[in-house]
Amino acid sequence: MALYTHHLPRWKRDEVEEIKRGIQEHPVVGIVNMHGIPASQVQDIRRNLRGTARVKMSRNTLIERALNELGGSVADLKEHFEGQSALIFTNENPFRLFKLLEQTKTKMAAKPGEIAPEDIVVPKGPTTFKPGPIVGEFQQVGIPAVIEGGKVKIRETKTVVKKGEVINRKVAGVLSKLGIKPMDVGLALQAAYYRGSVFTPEMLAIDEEACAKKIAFAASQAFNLSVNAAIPTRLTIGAIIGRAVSEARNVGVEAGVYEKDIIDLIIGRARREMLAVALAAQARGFDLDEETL
Amino acid sequence: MEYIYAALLLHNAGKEITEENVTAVLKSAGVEVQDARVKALVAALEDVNIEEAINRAALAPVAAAAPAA
Amino acid sequence: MEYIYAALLLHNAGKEITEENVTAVLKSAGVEVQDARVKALVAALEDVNIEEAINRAALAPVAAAAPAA
Amino acid sequence: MEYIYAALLLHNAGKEITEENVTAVLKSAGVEVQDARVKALVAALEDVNIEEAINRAALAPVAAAAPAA
Amino acid sequence: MEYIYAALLLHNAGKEITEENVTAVLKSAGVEVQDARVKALVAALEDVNIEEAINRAALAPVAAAAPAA
Amino acid sequence: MEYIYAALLLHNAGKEITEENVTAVLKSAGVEVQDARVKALVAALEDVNIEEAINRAALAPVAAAAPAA
Amino acid sequence: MEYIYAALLLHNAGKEITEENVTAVLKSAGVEVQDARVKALVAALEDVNIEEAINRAALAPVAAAAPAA
Repeated sequence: MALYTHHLPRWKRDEVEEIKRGIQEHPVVGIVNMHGIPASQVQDIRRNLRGTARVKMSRNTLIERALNELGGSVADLKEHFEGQSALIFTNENPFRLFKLLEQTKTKMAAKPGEIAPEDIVVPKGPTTFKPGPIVGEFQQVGIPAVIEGGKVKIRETKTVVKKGEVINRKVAGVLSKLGIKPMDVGLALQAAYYRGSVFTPEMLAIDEEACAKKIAFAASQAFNLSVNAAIPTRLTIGAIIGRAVSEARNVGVEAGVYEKDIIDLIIGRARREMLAVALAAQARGFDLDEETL
Repeated sequence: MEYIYAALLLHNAGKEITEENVTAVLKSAGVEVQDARVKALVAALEDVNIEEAINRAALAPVAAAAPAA
Repeated sequence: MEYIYAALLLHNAGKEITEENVTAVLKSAGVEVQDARVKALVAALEDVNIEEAINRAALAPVAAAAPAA
Repeated sequence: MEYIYAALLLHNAGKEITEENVTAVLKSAGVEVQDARVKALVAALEDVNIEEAINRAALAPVAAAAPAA
Repeated sequence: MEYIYAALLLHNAGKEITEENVTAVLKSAGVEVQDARVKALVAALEDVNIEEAINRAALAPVAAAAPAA
Repeated sequence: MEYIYAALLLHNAGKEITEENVTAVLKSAGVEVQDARVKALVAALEDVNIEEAINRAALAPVAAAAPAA
Repeated sequence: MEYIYAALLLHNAGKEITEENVTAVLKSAGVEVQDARVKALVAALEDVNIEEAINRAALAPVAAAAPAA
């Protein structure tokens, strides 16, 4: 190992050391795939992450060497290399890092050979194209087009590529002409290392809606407990009173306690009972007089 | 609906719903009793499970019946 | 519910709901009448517009049914 | 409703709902107790399973109308 | 719910809901009163318009207790 | 509701809901703990089947009233 | 649900839901805290309107809001 190290040119040695330092100095180390991200966008992303996370681009071999030299569980990150990797160092919560990176993604035009990240749909409606070869191009990729008012019009909404399928050259060309940008481009977090564990994107993607639901559920549990156990709080005292009043009314009506506050409920109850029996009797041939109903 | 109330009253009092009993209740309330209706009522209620009908009414409404009028 | 049935029977028959009348109806059905309940009933009904209460009841809907779910 | 609240208080406290107990509770709250109402209450509750009755919905006709709107 | 019933009883009787009054009512029902609960109740009721809460309950379909699933 | 949440947290963590434990949890959240409320909470929960009370829907009158509007 | 309760406790106490605070509350309840879960919770709640989620619960009082996994 030591011998091999000697063979590294000075700048590579420095690079490896810098990577190692970055890893050692940050609790969270992410590995991202930079493949296909235009340089201009990389600049934007770096700017967006400034103060939160540092992107360290390097050759995969050097990153691998740094990980190997450090050893231990952080070296497991190697398994998540994909394409042109870069490391990202942060003091942030790894879940928040994931969210941040998702937020830096932008929509880009599709290049031939790329995989559709979701169904790519071309909506129906007028276009700005004048009649010409474009109509044929549309038809070749299955988009029904007609000429209307001197302009090309797409007759119906079409899904031209399904999620997961390859976007071919012709489709990519048409999409770009239509200004449809189906690709999510940005730093895709392949994995993040934090305190001895490697987290995959599936683990890092949090479902906020599910979380909100749990909050709502917990809140209703607390509400229920407070009311059912009659533990008054500012939020629940009204409901507790309501519960007690309802219980008292129920008992009063059920038992026929003739009190002014509930006499109308009792009348209503008797009336409904009468109606139920009246209808049953009617069904068996007893004529009801009009005033009954 | 005096006739039905009379029947319900008897039912609740644990009495049988006979023509005689219904007539007696109605008379006690000063109702001019029509024998034919009493007969029809008693006959109709013979097969009715009054308890069940009442309980259903207590929980769910009969309101639905209203439009029939 | 016997007492309320008796009251509604009287109401439907166009008779006044007095302690005496309620008692007579209940007795005709063989109910062992408790004076206190009759008094309470008549007192509770004193200021009540029965017709209105009945109509409101007719509108009454399913509210209660909800529980099950 | 004082009388019913008194009864439920006794029930919840695991005490029997007797005229004496109800009267004592009402008096402790400064209510001028009417014996007839106490008697009526106790009589009405005699054969009732309070636990069950508490949970049984008593249709509120007022409310009822609303949802329709 | 004893404590709540005691409070409602006082409210209905037109009495103030103070720690002292609530305690007296509970004691009259033979409840072993826990001061802390009385305090908590009275404190919670301070900011509540009881009349309104009661009326809202009247509007609410009473099904309340519905055993959730 | 802090006190309720503290109790729920302890319950879920499989810990007993004692005054000591509730106080510790509340303090850890920076709540200025009122002993009386802790006492009231613990006392109120003593005989309560928390699992059941949590899952039993308690109709909020507010909510209920809403549709009426 | 301990983590959620801890968050709600902090929210109700008017405290910020930070990793540190959540951890402190959980520890006080004797929970063996998993750092990753705390981090996930805090990150998730950054974009959740807790007040709104709570109000949703208040309006849909049926306990069975169903624990979304």
